[in-house]
Amino acid sequence: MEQILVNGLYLGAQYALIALGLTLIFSLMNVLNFAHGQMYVLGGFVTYTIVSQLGLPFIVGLIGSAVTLAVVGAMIEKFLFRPVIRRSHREESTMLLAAGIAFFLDAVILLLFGEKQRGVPKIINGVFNWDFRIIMPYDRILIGVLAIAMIAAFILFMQYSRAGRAMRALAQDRVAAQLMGVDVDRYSMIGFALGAMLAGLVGGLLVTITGVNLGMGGPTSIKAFMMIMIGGAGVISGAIAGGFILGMMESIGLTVLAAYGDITYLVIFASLMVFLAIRPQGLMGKPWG
Amino acid sequence: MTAMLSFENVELYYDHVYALKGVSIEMQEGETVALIGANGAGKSSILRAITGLRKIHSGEIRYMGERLDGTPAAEIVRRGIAMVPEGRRVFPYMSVKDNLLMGAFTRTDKADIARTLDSVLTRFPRLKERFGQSAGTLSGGEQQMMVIGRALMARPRLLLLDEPSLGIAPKLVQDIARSIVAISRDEKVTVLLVEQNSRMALSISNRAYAMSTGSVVLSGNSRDLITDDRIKAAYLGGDV
Amino acid sequence: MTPILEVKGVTKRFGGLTANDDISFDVAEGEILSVIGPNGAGKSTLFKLIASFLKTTSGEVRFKGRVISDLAPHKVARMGVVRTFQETTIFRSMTVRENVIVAHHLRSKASLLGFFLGTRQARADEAEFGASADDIIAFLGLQPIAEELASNLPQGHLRALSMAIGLATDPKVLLLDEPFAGMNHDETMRMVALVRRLRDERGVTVLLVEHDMPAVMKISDRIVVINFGQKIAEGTPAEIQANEKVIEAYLGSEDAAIGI
Amino acid sequence: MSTSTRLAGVAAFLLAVFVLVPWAIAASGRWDFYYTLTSVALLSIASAGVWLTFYIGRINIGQGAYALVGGYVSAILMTKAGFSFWLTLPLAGLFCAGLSVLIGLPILRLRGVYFAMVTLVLTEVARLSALALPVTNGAKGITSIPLPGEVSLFGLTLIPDFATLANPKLAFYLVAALLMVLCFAALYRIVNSRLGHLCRSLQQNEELSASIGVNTAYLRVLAYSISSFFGGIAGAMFVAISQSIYPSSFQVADSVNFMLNCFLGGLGYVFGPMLGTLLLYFGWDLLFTTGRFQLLIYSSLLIVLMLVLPNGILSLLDRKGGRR
Amino acid sequence: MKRRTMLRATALAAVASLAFSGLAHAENPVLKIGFVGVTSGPAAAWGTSNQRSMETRAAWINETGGVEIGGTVYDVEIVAFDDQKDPKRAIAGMEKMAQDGIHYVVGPNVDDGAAAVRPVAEQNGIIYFPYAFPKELYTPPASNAVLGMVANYQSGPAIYKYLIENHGIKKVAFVAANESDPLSQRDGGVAAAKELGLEMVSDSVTYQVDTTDFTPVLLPVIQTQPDLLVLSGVSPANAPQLIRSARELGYTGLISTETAQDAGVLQEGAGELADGFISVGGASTPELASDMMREFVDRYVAMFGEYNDESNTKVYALEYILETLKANPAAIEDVEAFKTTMDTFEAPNPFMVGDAKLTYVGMTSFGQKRQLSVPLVVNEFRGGAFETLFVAQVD
Repeated sequence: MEQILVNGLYLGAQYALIALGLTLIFSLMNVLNFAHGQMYVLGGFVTYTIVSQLGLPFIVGLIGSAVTLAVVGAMIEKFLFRPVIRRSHREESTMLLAAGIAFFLDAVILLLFGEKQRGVPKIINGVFNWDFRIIMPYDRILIGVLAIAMIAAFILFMQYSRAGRAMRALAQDRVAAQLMGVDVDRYSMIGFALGAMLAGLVGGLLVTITGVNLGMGGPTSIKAFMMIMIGGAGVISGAIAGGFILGMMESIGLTVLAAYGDITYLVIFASLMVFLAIRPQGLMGKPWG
Repeated sequence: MTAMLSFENVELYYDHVYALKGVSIEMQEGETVALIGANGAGKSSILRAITGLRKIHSGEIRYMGERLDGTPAAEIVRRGIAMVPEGRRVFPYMSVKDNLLMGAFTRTDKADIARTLDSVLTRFPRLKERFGQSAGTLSGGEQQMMVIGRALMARPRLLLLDEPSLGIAPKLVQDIARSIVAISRDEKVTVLLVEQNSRMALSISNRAYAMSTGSVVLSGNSRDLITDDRIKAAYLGGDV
Repeated sequence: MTPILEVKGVTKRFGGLTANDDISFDVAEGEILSVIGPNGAGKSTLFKLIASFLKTTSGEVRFKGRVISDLAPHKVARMGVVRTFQETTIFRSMTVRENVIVAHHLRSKASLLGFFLGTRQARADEAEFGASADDIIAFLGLQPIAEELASNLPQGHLRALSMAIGLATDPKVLLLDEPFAGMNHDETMRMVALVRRLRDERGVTVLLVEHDMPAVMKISDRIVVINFGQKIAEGTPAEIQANEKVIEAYLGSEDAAIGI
Repeated sequence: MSTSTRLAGVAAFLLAVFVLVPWAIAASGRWDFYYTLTSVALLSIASAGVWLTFYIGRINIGQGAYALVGGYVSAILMTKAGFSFWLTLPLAGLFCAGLSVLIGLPILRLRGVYFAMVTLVLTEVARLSALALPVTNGAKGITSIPLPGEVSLFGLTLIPDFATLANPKLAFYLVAALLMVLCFAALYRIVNSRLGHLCRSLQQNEELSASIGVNTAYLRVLAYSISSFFGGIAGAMFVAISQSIYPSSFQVADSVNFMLNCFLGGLGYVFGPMLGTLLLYFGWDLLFTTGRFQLLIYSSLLIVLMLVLPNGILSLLDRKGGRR
Repeated sequence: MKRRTMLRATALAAVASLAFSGLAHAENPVLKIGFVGVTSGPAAAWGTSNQRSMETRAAWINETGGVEIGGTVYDVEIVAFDDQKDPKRAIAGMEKMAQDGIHYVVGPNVDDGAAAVRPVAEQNGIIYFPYAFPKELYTPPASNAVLGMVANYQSGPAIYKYLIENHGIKKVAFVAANESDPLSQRDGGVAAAKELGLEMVSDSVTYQVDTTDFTPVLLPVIQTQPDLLVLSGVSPANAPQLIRSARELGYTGLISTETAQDAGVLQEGAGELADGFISVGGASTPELASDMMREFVDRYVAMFGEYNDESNTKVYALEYILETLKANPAAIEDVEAFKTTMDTFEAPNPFMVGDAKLTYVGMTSFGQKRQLSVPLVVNEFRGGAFETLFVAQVD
C-alpha cells in the first residue's frame, strides 16, 4: 500500500508539472497546445545532448532545456499564435495551428536527434528500501523532490512576483489587465515561454529516468489534456490536482486491476468520461476568464 | 491654458457601426466632467479611446499637450491615466491585496507603492477588513470601492470612471459618489465620469457633456444642465 | 378572469446567494407588466425562472393554470412563453430574414426528416414561414435591412430583430429583457408604440424588464418592483411613483443625490 | 448563386469524379491514384461527420473511434455471421449512430475544449476496448476478410463480386466516390434545410435556440449521430479494402486528422472537409519524394497555410467578393 | 497565396527529386527495391533501421559497380515510403510501389500494416518482406509475404529451453505493451512457455507505451517472484526503463525478450542494470560477423552517423532479394518465378563467418518456405555490448 502511494506521488509530481505548463498557456491564450508533448520531448533531447554528448553536468542540461524551450515558446507565440488568433473567426482555428506545430516539432526532433531512444546516465545510484514496504531508487526520489520544488517555485512565482500577478490578472480579465498597464502581448509571450519552459524542464528531469524518444510527444499531450480536464482547464490548482489524481489512479489502477488484464487504462478513461459528464467543468471549475 | 485632455473631431467605429461621429470635448486639470446619455450613445467609446483599448479612425486625442491616440495602453497608464471599467472587472480569483497591487503595476518604487496602498486603505477601510479575501467574494459595492482603489494605486492624474453606479444598491451609490468628490478634492485628480444615473453624475461634476448616438448634443455647467428642461425630459425621467 | 401567468412564491438560490426570494405576482392576459429594480436585484434571474431556463429552488410558475417551471425551456417556449434577450443576443452570422425564419421553428408541422427530404408539408411550411417572416419584418419596419447580416446591424436594429425573433414564435406571453436600453428618446417612443401594437393587434401579453423609467411609466399597465431579490411593491405606474419604499430603494430621493 | 449555375457545378463535379478521373488515370497510367482518391473520398466522409459537429458548435476529435467501431461491426458481421458486405455497410453506420446516442447524451452537455478533450479520449477508449473485448479477436485483429460479394436482384447482377473483378481498385474507387457524393449531398441538404438553420442557431447561441422552442438536446444528439454514422460507414469501407482490421486501424492521429481536414477546408463551408482532406492527404503523398524532409515540409506548409488563411482555404472565395 | 504555396511545394518536390536521381545517376539500368514502413513517430526506429540498412547496402553495391543479374549489371535504388505506422498509409505505399513497377518490397514493420497491404501485394504481384509475425500472412493461401526475421514463437521456445537447461528456471512472467503486436507476441510466448512445462506466474500485466514510470506496472509482477521475466515485443524505447525498474524493485532473476534491441540504447537507458539481459540479435557480434558485416557496419556509420544493432538482421532482406534474383533472373519481372526459386534457393551467407547459407525456411511454422533464414542469435547484454549466448537456425 505504501508503495502504491509513493509511486502515485512520484508520478503525480511529474504529471502536475507537465499539466501546469499546459494550463498556463490555456488560461492566458485560450489555446489548447497540442504541441505540449513535443516541447517536453525537445526538452529531454536538449538535456541529453548537453549531458551525454557534451559531457556537461546535469544541472547545465536542465538549464539548457529550460532556456531553449522558453525561447522556442516565445517564438511560437509571437510569430504563430498571435497573428492567427488576431485574424481567425473562430478560436478553434488555433487547434490546427497547434497541431501543425506539433508535427513540425516532431519533424525537427527527428532530423536533429534521430529516431533512437536516448538516455543519460543515472545521476545517483542506489535504492531506498524500507523493509520492502517502500522501494524507491534515490534518483527517483531526487527527481520527485525536484519536481515538487519546481511546482512550489512556480506557485510562489505566480503568487508573489510582479510578472506572476500580471499573468494571473491577464488570465482572469484581459481588458482589466490592460487597463492596469499590463502589456498584453508581452505577457502573453512570457506566459507561453514559461509554459513551454515547464514542459522542457520536465523533459530534462525525466530523461535521467525514462530516457527520451521522439514518440513520447503525442501521448504526453493527451495525458496532460486529461489532467487539466480532471482539475478544470486553466486553473493552477486544478492542474496540480489533476496531475496527482491521474498519478494515483495509474498507480492504484495498475496494482488493483492488474489481475483483470489489459483494462487499467480503459477503466481510467471510462471513469474520466463519466466524471466529466457529471462535472463538466472539472474539479476546480474554470474560474479564470 | 491648454486643456489637460482634448478630443478633436474624433471618429471611431466598430465593424461598420459608428460609435463616435466627430466628437470634440475638452477637460481642464482639476475638473470633474460627466458624460451622460443613453446606452450606446458613445460615452464608453470615449473612455475606450482614451485608454487605448480602441483605436480611433480619425481626429486627435491630446493629453497634457501631447498626442495620446496611438500610444500603447500600458504607456497610457504610465502617463497617469487610470480607469475604473464598466462592470467593475475585478480579478475575481486574486486577493484584494493583489488586485490593489495590480493597480500599481506600472510603478516600481516599492516604498512609494506601500504608501499609496496605505492611503487607499485609509480611504476605504472596508478593503482593509477584506484584505486577504479573493475579490470575487466581495459584494458589489465593495468591489466597486476596490476597483476605484485599484485605479488610485496608479496615482493617476486623470481618473476615468465608467458607470460606477451600475448594479449598486442606491445607498452605496451615494457612498461612491461621495468618494469620487473626496478623491478629486484630496488627490487633485481630474475626473471623467460616465454615468447612466444622470442625476448623480450632474450633481457631483463641474461640467457635463450630453451624448446621443455618437455625438455630443449638449454641454455646459452641470448646475445649469440639471435644471435644463431638455435634460430633464431626456435623462432625468420627469413627467412624460 | 384567471391570470395567464402566475408566479407563486418563487425562490432561487445560487449557493449561499438568494437571487429571488419568495416572489409572487399574477399577470392578466393582454396586460403589459414591467419588472423594475436596481441592477443585480434579480430581475434577469426571475425572467430565466419564468422561461424555465433556470429551475426554481422553491415555488412555481403557472401558465394558464399549468405548472411550467419544471419543463424544459423549449417546451415552455412551445406553450407560448417566449423570452427575448438583453442586448445583442441573436444569431449573428445569419441575415435578418434568416434569423426570423429560423425562429419560426415552433410552428413547423413537418418533421425534421420531412424538411431534409423536402416533403410537400415541409415546402408548405417553408413558404408559410417565409411569408410570415416578411410579415413580421414589415411589421417592425425592418424591410430595408432584411438581407443584412445580423452582426453588421447597429444596436437599435438588433433590438428590433430580437423582438422579431420573439414574434416569430407566435408567443402568448413575451418576456422582453431591457427592450429600450441604449435607445434615444425617439427610438424609445417608437418601441413603446410597437410593444403597444403588439398587445393591441396580436393580443400578446408582455412582461418587460427595464431601467428607462419614463418608458416604463408610459408603457406599463402595472409594475412590479424588486430589490435584493424581494418584491417590494406592485401597482399601477402612479402608485409606484408615489411609493416611499420604491423611491428609497430604487428611484432615489432627490435630496440624497444632490445634497452631497 | 442561381439554380442553373449550381446545377452546372454539380454536373461538372460528378463528371470530374466519375468520368474525368478514371479517364485521366487510364491515360496517365497512375493507377496508384485510385487508392489515394478512394482514401480521400472515405476520409472526407468521416471528416464531413466531424464538420457537422463543428456546425453545432462542438469540436470533435473522436471520429476515429466511430470509424474503428464501424470497421469492426462490418468485419465481425462478415466473418462471424456471414453477412454480405453491402448489408454490413449501412449496419455499421447505424450501429455507430446508435452508440453515439448513448455516448452523446452525457458528453454533449460539455462545450468547448472539454468536449474536444473527452472525444480525444474516446478514440483511445475505442482502441483499448477493441484490444480487450473477445468479439474483436483482441490484439490479433480480424484478417482475411472477404472482398465485397455480388448483389443481384431477380437474377440481374447489380454489383459484381469484387473478387472476380480484374480491377477492384476502380470498383472501390467508384463505390467510395459514390458514397462520398451521397454523404455530401445529404450534408448539403441538411445544411440548407431547416435542420441546418437550427444547427447553426445551436452553434451560435444555444440559449436563444431553446427559447425559440428548439429541443437543443435532441438536435445535438441527432447531429452527433449523423456524424458518427458517416464515421462508421467510412470505417467499414476501409475494412473492405484492406480486408483486415486491427485495434490500431483508426487511432488518435486519424481523429486529429479528420478535425484538421475540416479546419483546413474551412469550417464555414459544406465542401470544406472534402477539399481539406484532398489537400492534406494528397499533400502528404506528393511530398513523398522529399524523403526524410517530408514531415518537415508538410508541417511547415500546414503552418504557413494557417497563417495566411486562418479561416480555411475556402475563405478565399469570400475575399473575392463571394456571397459574404 | 494558394498558388504561391503550390508553386513552392512543386519547386521543393522538383529539387528533391533532382537530388535523389543524382544519387543513382550511373549509366547502369536501375533495379528498384521498395521499402514501406514507419520512419517517423514513436516507432520510427524500426523502419529507420530497415531503410538505412538497405540504403547503405545499395550504395555499397553501386559503388562497387552494381549487381549483375542475368548478364545485366544493375544499380540498386531503394524507394522508401513512410507509412507513419498507419495501415491505410501502408496500402498507399504499396500502391505506389506497384505504380513504380517494383516487385520486391521490404516492410511493413507492424502486424496491422502487413495485413492491410496483403490484397494490394497479391493483386499487383509484389513479394513483400514484413517484420510482423501473424502466421496467416505466411501460410497458404497467402503466398506473397516472406517473414524477414525470426518470429517470437520460434525464438521464444529456443530461449526458454536454453534457460531451463542452463539456469534451471521454473517460474516465468510475461509483460507486454497494450498494443496489437506485443500482445500477440505475448500470447505466443505464453503458449510456448507452458508447452515447455514452465509455471506461469503472471501473464496479464500490460502497460501503455507512453508510461513514464514502470514501477507500478512491474510491482505486481515482481511480487510473483518469477525466475524469468519476459518482455514481450518490447520496443527499444521501453526496454531499458522496464529493466531498470525491475532491477530497482529488487528483482534478481533473468530478463529476456524476443525482439532485437540496440546495445547503445540499453547502455544509455539502464547502464549496468541491463547486464545479463537476454535478447535476440543479428550477426554483428565478433564471434559471428564476417569482414563484410564489419564493413557494412562501418559504411552504415559513415552514412548515417550511428549504427543501430537492429540493422543486423534487417540488411538480410535486400541481400536475399538480390541473390534470389541472381539465381533466377526471370524473377525480376515475374514474382512467380521468384516463388519457385525460393523452394530450392541456396547461397553463401556473406555476413557470417563459416559456411552459413542464405536459404528460405518456414516449413514447420507455415507449411511453405516463406521466411528468411536469419541466424537466430541469442545475445546477452554485458558491459555495453552484446555477447552471443548461442546460435540456432529456424526449421
